[in-house]
Amino acid sequence: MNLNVDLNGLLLKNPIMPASGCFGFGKEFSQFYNLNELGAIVIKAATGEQRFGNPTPRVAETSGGMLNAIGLQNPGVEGIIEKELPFLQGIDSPVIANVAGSLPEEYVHVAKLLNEVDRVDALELNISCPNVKEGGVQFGTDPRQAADLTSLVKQATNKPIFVKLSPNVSDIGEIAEAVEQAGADGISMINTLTGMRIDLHTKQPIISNRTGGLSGPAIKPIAIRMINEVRNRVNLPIIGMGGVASSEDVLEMLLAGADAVAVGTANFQNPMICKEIIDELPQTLMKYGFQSIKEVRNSRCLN
Amino acid sequence: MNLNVDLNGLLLKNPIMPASGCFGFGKEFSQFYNLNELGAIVIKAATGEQRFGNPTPRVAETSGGMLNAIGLQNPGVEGIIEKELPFLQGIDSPVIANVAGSLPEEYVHVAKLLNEVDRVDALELNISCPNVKEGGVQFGTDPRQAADLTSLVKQATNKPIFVKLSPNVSDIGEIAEAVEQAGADGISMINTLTGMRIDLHTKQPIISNRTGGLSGPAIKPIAIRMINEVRNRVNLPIIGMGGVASSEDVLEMLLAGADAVAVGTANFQNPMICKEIIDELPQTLMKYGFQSIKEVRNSRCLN
Amino acid sequence: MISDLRVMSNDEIAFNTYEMKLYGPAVAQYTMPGQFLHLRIGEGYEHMLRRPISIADVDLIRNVVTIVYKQLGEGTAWLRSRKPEDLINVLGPQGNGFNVNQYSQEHLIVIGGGVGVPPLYYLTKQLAKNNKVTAILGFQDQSSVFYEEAFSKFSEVYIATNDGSYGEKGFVTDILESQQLTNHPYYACGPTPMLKAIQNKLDGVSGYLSFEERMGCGIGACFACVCESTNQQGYVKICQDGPVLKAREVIL
Amino acid sequence: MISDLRVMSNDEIAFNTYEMKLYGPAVAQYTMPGQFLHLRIGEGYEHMLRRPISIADVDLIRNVVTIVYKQLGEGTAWLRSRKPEDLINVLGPQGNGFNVNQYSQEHLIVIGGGVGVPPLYYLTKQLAKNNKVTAILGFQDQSSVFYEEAFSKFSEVYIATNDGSYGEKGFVTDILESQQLTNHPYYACGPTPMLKAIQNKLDGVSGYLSFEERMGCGIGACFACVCESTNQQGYVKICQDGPVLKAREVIL
Ligand SMILES: Cc1cc2nc3c(=O)[nH]c(=O)nc-3n(C[C@H](O)[C@H](O)[C@H](O)COP(=O)(O)OP(=O)(O)OC[C@H]3O[C@@H](n4cnc5c(N)ncnc54)[C@H](O)[C@@H]3O)c2cc1C
Ligand SMILES: Cc1cc2nc3c(=O)[nH]c(=O)nc-3n(C[C@H](O)[C@H](O)[C@H](O)COP(=O)(O)OP(=O)(O)OC[C@H]3O[C@@H](n4cnc5c(N)ncnc54)[C@H](O)[C@@H]3O)c2cc1C
Ligand SMILES: Cc1cc2nc3c(=O)[nH]c(=O)nc-3n(C[C@H](O)[C@H](O)[C@H](O)COP(=O)(O)O)c2cc1C
Ligand SMILES: Cc1cc2nc3c(=O)[nH]c(=O)nc-3n(C[C@H](O)[C@H](O)[C@H](O)COP(=O)(O)O)c2cc1C
Ligand code: FES
Ligand code: FES
Repeated sequence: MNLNVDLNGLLLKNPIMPASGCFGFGKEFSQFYNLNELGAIVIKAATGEQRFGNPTPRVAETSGGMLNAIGLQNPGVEGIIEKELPFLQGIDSPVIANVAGSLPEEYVHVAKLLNEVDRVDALELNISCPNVKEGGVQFGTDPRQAADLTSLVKQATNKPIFVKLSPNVSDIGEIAEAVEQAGADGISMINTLTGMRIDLHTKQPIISNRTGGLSGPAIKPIAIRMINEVRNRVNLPIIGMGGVASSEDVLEMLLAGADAVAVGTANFQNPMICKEIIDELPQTLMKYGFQSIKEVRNSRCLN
Repeated sequence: MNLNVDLNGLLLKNPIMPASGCFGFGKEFSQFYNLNELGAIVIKAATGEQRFGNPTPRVAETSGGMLNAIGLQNPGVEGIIEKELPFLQGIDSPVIANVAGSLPEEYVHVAKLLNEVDRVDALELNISCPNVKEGGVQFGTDPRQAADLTSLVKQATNKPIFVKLSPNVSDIGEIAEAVEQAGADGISMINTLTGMRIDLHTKQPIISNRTGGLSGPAIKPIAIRMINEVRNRVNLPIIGMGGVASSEDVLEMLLAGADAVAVGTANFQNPMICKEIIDELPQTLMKYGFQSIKEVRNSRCLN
Repeated sequence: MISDLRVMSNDEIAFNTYEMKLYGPAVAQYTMPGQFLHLRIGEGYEHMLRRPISIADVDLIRNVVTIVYKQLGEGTAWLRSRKPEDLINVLGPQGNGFNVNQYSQEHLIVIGGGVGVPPLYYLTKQLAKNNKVTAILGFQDQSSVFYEEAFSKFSEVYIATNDGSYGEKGFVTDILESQQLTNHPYYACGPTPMLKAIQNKLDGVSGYLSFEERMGCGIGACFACVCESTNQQGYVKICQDGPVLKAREVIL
Repeated sequence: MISDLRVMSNDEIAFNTYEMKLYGPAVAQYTMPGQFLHLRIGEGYEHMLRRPISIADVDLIRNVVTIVYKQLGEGTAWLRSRKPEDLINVLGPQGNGFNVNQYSQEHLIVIGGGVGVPPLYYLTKQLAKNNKVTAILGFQDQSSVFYEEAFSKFSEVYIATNDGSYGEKGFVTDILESQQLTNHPYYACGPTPMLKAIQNKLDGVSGYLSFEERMGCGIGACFACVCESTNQQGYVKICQDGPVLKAREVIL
């Protein structure tokens, strides 16, 4: 079965990719399968300078999910370009670089540098990281700021921009419409929901940052709902994510309105999951009566 | 161990109560244990007139949780007063009546009628039901509307009012502050998060209302975070809920800042759960070094 | 009542269809056919909702209950993976079952479709003590057929399959017609479209239907399983007022 | 490498402490002491994070790996409930283990605390081939002590318990002092406060420490398990660069 998808000009051989931050820069997972299997590769957030992230513990388990507060640790955009991207040189799947920052200028700086790199095929604008004090999520909760940042970055690059939305908002459709109007080429959703756990022994938050982002199957119904809401209001391609752990979940997300699907937390439970999902997808589509991805699109569950 | 708690004058023999909508009006659960065991009994939402609710299916399972869209089915406030409350006459635990409506006038009407009923000890203002077209959640997402409704209802009754907050907002602390200033006697939180699931066979939402409210252990980290956020901004007593299924969960919620804890979805998995939690609570508190509820309060995990 | 029952056996008896036998003292209460057990699934919190499964048979001497289930989703997959000696937490018996004392010396019809067949077996055993019973059982195809022989000990049995690979080709309603069984009191359990067809075909005849609806609590507290009804309050709860209801009590 | 290993045995060997033996062809790769296995917990999606547990011993002839774990939370409770013949999904061996070829004909010290003791057993067996080894093992109290006899086959063994109910009363560092063992190359594994105390006491002596940190992926991709380091990039990942690191490489 032909699994190709076209995200507003970005062509993928199949709709499956790892979610940013859950796959590093690809190297570690290449010991489990050939990265050419992937529809795309979304790499970890890049900031203007190297960041060391939050103190540990940075992760905690929850029922059907996990909290994380890595705090955007990364070697900085130049470090990524020099040390991490060369490894992906031989891979023919598109690379989507996740862009983060504290100020709009930092986003623009990162986007400009990545614009010069052939190995980067698209940018994902992370306006939704709940784990850093400044930047990140505040751009993602106010439609005006989200739109302004989107058009600023859009001016700084020729590559397609997917804006990654935060689910920690009253009205996600409003943000999606704002970034569509500001020139986004697509939408990624959802980032993590802000959560917290308290260690009963120490009486302190388990995550040293106090709060962390909740991800995993626990949040899938929220992701499905939000993707469907945005699908009903916006025409941009959507990279859907949030709790996907099986080919059935992928189909559910496609029916909700996603055009491609990213897998995050499930990579930790099973490092082979992306490949397994890609292998199973044709069978799963057929099981539910679909002969192609296009037929799934035509069955989308719209209002 | 003395488990008494004082919620701004509402005295409970222990901090545990069932959550509204998950316990009917008490009768069915009285076959499993004596309702006098409970710290309080929160009954199902009352509206001005009888409501028949949404078409079925009204529930669906999710990882670590469930979706529901009952749609406030209830016999109406007068029906509840006549047919349901008499059963609770012999019980000495306080009864908290959940109040819902489409318009502010309906809330006021319900509150006035309940104000005349001795068997009702407090009201829980449901401004957060995501499953009805009008009313409910819209009052819970706008601080101004939440405050206005609170003061209107406050004028209509002498009973203490707990305002039940929606988690489907960008800033729950803002709503909590607004209802505190408007005269609320306490806060209940959280109601369900709006979610969706799609049936792969029918390609339609499983819940006939399309979306439903997500509850259960899956949402506990979000509840803990929001309770902690509100605790840091508001002095009112908080009835915490969202995913509680064990006495450890209760302790975690108390440490986050709740004064009492309601158990919802877990009653479906185990109808004995409230009694089991109450029985285990003293041991669990001692296991983690507490001799009283007061000591737990003093260890709250504040900013 | 909540109790842990111990698995004795768990065998495939037809395509994707399993018969499980469970035992424990609580089974002594399972006297009414048509009631269901609300089974806890898995450990921990992944599955917060129990699954309703009908009582298919009870051995009150050995305290053994039989259930028959089709593996569809995660809950029934978990049931399938249970092994002898495992415990399953059971809430039940729940709901309102079939009234078996209403008739004697009558010719009664039991009509089952797919996994609606199991509760009719315990019913048929009881009805057959004082009545003549004819069982009409509908299945998808030959591989799905089960309990034909078991029923034949207590009743005349007709089988219909959708594709005609076994018994008569067609639906249970076709057999009602072809065998001229449209004037006898009946008891039916199966998918909603089947119940609808029966209600239409046997309009005016006294009958009982057993309904399915997605459930939350299973005990009447959450209003998840409500169906519109012709009764005074306008609705019934399938878990409490049902699953068995008079044929014209529910608006399908 | 990901593989399903089969449980052979799972026995309590000290208070709340269990020894599990697992077998499968993948065990042939488990040659380096100090590496860990990242174990999948439960079925379905309740537990999305694997649990890191050290390799305690390996029988390369029978392809059997031994792990020793303390039951603390839900993950280790699930491990405890595994029965012979059950399968456990294992990612590993992960991380950087102890270098056993650096020394020969030396007097080496292995220092373990609580569940830091297990990886030192496989290490000691290998070190003892060419060296004299002294093992200093610290436990909470008498009921927590395990593997004393096993170690004594390959090394001199000192036991310390916090409450003095067995061996010497006090900490492993007290034994280092009292036995004048502060000048030998060492290998240590245990809770962070113990590692800190050892680093202080044995400052200047060449040593290796094995660290614990909460993990996400366990393979170096998620940056959950990062520790500040004196190395050039300023940090190490415990799952990939560790868990075993040179004593002065990490800032505790
Ligand atoms: C009163 C009653 C008696 C029943 N008796 C039997 C029986 O004897 N044998 C048998 O095989 N099946 C029976 N069913 C149907 C059975 O409950 C479902 O097949 C089963 O719950 C599916 O669970 P699952 O986890 O495998 O499927 P999933 O689709 O994964 O289940 C997800 C959720 O949907 C609910 N659900 C899915 N299908 C149904 C359904 N048809 N009816 C009610 N809830 C459903 C589940 O309970 C669960 O909450 C009965 C249903 C009811 C209401
Ligand atoms: C490299 C390494 C090797 C280890 N070897 C052993 C061993 O051989 N024997 C043994 O008993 N224990 C060992 N541990 C500790 C062991 O991983 C934890 O005790 C275990 O994960 C607790 O899981 P739980 O579900 O029972 O506890 P919970 O507290 O319920 O676990 C919740 C989460 O916290 C994590 N977590 C909790 N405590 C620790 C900890 N101390 N270190 C890392 N993560 C933790 C869990 O992995 C899980 O993700 C090792 C840890 C590391 C990092
Ligand atoms: C450990 C971890 C690190 C993450 N880092 C990033 C990141 O750097 N940038 C980003 O946009 N999202 C990041 N995310 C969010 C994921 O990309 C994804 O949006 C979210 O986890 C929901 O998907 P999931 O439920 O499949 O994990 C991270 C998530 C996790 C669990
Ligand atoms: C089936 C069901 C019905 C509910 N009905 C109501 C209701 O009538 N009024 C209300 O305020 N909350 C209602 N809730 C929300 C619960 O009271 C509670 O806030 C929520 O479920 C989170 O708690 P839990 O995770 O313990 O279930 C309902 C929840 C469920 C699952
Ligand atoms: S399932 Fe709760 S009322 Fe029927
Ligand atoms: S656990 Fe993911 S990098 Fe170490």
